[in-house]
Amino acid sequence: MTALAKLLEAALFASAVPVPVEALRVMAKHADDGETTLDIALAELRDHYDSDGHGVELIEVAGGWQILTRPEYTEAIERAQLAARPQRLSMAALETLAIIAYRQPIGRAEIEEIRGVGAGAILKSLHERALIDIVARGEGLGRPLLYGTTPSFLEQFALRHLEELPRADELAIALRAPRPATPTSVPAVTDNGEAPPRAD
Amino acid sequence: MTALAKLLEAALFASAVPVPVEALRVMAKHADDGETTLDIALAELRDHYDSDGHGVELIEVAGGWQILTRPEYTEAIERAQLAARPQRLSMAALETLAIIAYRQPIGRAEIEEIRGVGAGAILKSLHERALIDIVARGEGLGRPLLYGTTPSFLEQFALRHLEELPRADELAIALRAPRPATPTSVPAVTDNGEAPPRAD
Amino acid sequence: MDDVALADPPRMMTPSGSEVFVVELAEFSGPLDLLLSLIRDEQIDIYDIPIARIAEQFLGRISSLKLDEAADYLEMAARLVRIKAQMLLPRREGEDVWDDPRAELVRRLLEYQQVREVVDVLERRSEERRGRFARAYTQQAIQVPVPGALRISLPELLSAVDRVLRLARKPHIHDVVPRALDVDGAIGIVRALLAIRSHAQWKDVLPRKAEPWEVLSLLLALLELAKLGELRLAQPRPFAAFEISRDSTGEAA
Repeated sequence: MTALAKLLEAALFASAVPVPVEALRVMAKHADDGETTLDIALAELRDHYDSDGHGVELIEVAGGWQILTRPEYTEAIERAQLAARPQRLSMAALETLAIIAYRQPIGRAEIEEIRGVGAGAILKSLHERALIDIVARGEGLGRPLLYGTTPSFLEQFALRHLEELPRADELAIALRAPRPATPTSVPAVTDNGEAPPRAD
Repeated sequence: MTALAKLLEAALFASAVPVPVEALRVMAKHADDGETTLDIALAELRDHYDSDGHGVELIEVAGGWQILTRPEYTEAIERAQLAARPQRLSMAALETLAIIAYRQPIGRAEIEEIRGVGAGAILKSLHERALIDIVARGEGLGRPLLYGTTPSFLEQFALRHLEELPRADELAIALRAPRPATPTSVPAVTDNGEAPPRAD
Repeated sequence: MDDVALADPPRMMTPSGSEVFVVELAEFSGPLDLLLSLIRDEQIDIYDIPIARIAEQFLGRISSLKLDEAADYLEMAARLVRIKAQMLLPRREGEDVWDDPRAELVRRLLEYQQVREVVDVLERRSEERRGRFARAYTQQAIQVPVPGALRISLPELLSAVDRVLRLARKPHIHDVVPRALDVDGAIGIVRALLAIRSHAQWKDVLPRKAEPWEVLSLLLALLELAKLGELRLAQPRPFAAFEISRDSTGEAA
């Protein structure tokens, strides 16, 4: 590519918004790339992307010029980004989930008070993973969103219902007792191995 | 270019931050582009940018890959006000970052002890710039916040991973008292749900 | 302290005759930095610092600082003076091992020097990176509902609960034991019911729209009473409703 086309590629790549043609013209003037005019360089860049087989293309929009990902790739990209998300929850996310499981419905402020740090991003992530959902709105100022766990949450931990979670004060024992890694044995209800169905 | 290289280019153009190698791997798997493996396609894309004369290049950084503009265009882009270089960090901030990079997870008190000065404002500022994050809480009085570096730190310092920093025993001044030497990669920020501390 | 982005702001300007020192001080990132620079200027062996001299120079340099800016420097100055005094103590006769009062200072200086070496690396890298731009335009993401595979187990969740509980037990944070479980109350209800009926169903003792804590309270009450031998729990088939029966001594199981 010509020097000007390369410069335009870099500039269009780095700009957060479409670059107005006047700005490009100023650049072209500064670059002073011999015979190559702005129009020639833009055409060169566009043809390069089109004919050489690229994942991006040069587009003229209302505000100017812009390099965009070709639309046929967007879904594959999005899927891959999602699929590649970490398969484990961070310690902070697990703690937040634990608080919600035991205190639901619970608002963000209360969660943050317990953990002592902000919970906004974690709540968003847990929500995206369908482990929690907004189950109600609280009383009081701004009617805060209240979170609760979802059926996916139960599924994830192989719980039939929330009551299968051990009591807080049984935890010390539940945690000490050896158990298989897979959550098949249910800690709280040992008497006959079955927990009561939910009341709802 | 091969179909996979085009997809990768599209994905890298669509992201403002390095695309994790896991996400690229998922793409490669789904694309199922015959013989073309991820490594081959990445090499192809890099070579294409290098040999064909482009304004951008492909860089391996922060556990993933990223397309960046070539340094020779930076001045022109800045002059055209299409993008601005981030401000340099102060010496105090760099020292604090260096300590966190090597000792993470580390609390404020320990940082202050090593530098001999208060660190509160610097930690806040580094956190606002997303260079550090709270990765855990320590034991003991008040459960102090423990800091670690973020993927963005790696990106801003052109590091592929923390191990790229010199090992303690490679530094000219070897400490006589042995201490945890190599910067171990802290799996703390494993999830996008990892919360920044309260700012709001 | 200064903002991260402001590289070495000229913090202190005094009209005294010590401008040279003042300007230099603004360039130091802390007392260790100043100390290290003194040692370097004087070409002193870091393992054998002439404390008296260095302390004097250090004090001279910081004399122009405003107190609020100088707290960290003053702390170091006090430390140096203390070490100086310790150095003057006569060593005891026949003492083989001498604890060099400077040892801790030397360790800190070396450690700090390492930090500075890393800073050099970071600065180089950062300059390299600052010379390039990343993609700034972000396209509107389309929402593809793909629940990412998640690998977490119940024990992990329970460990998190445990951590939260320990966290919550700190006096200044309020208690996180599940919302006011009323096991005693539930025991009372069950006992009252079984006093008039020998058999009952789960749903008989539970309010219609029970909250999770009520369900949990009742469950724990039943388990407690079963343990005490006051009732029996049975389930005709998996997932079926519980049957609760009085287990008094006079009755067969």
